Amino acid sequence: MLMSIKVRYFASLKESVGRSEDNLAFTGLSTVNEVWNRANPGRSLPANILAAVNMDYVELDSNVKDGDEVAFFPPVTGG
Amino acid sequence: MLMSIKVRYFASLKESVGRSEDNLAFTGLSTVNEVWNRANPGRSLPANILAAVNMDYVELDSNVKDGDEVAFFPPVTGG
Amino acid sequence: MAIKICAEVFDPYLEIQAYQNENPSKGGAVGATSIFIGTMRDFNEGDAVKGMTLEYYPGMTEKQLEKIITEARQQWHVIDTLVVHRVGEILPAQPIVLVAVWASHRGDAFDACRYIMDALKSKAPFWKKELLATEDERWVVENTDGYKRC
Amino acid sequence: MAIKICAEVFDPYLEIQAYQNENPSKGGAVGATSIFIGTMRDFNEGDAVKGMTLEYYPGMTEKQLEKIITEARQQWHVIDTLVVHRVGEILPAQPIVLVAVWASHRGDAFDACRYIMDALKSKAPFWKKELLATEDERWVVENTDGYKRC
Repeated sequence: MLMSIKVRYFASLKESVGRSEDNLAFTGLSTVNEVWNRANPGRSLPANILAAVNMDYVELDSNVKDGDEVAFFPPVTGG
Repeated sequence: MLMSIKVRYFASLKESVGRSEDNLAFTGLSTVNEVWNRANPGRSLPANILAAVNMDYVELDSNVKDGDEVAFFPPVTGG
Repeated sequence: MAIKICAEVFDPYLEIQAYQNENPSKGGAVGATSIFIGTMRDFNEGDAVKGMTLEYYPGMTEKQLEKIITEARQQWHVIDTLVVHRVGEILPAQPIVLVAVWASHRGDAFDACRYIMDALKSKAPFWKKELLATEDERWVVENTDGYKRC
Repeated sequence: MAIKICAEVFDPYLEIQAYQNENPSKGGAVGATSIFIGTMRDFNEGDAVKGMTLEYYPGMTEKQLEKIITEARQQWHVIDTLVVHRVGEILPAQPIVLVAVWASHRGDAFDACRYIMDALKSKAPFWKKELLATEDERWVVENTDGYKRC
């Protein structure tokens, strides 16, 4: 099955990966963690990074499905 | 020793004693409780009434001295 | 630090802004402002209320409020405080009390504001008499813990 | 209930008043309003700070704020809430966040306001980058528990 996944990066993580967004297309089921690895080969996910799928927080081993928006970002510091 | 004591009543207690203030003059040491009894002979101090001497909360067995202002009032309901 | 007893209706937001304008120096140190505004409800204990009279003990009320604020400042890191309390005849929706606490950090601001409000409700000599829709008058007997009962 | 993300400087008191004027019906039921305003300090972690940029995740930020407010309303008796959060370039003393909670009783107002603020600080996707007086930039790494350390 072809998966089309948008990946977004925010704040200090956006600066360290050097981009704000990736659009992945690949076949086969996947998890959030695997999405990171496909988008950032050879670079391990930094500690403390949070992940969201379709704007809800998820664990890194959550599944993703075709059309999902996956986001990675550091701990939030608003307020 | 001559004691001159101002007694004040507030809120529902003021309405039930029918006055806002007494000016007592008597000889001998006294406590807050005795001040009530001198000012209101035959009427016992209602339950839950709070007392203050010179605008600080006190227990009913606290001593009073010449010139003190003694106040009696029900639980406070501000805010 | 300011304590005001108001015999006329007051606007809590104008009071805060006026106080901040008179005390602009604290600007950059303040990270957190916690504000509580108590307003008159048009119901109490299941009855419709159309007015209220607030009595106080001039002198003692201010003295107790100062004491409460001092206690708060001993427990938390507070930059400044403003307390305004209404007395006299009050109508529904009018403000009764304003407590504002300025601090560097939010925990200090929240805790100190709540401490001042709770202590004010149990120690500051104010007394409310309600005028019910039925024209009956009654003294409020005791302040509650501040939560709605189900 | 309203949630606003502001790219320009906002006045928290005008925001509250405008919101109340647009929603006047709640007047007589409200006995307690608890308000928190977070403003930008000119120091952090021992360094002078002269500016800040606030980044957010459009869509997720609003979604998470709605969720937080729903959680608060499930736990306390709340009449209404207003949350305003600044994004973009910010200068010291400017407001960053406003949380206002209207309730019948003070315990509900205080608890819900604090819950929303604490949850916002740990769950709403906003990120601060500080511009120091030295011209260095740095990302704020983590929100603290909100108390001044001695």
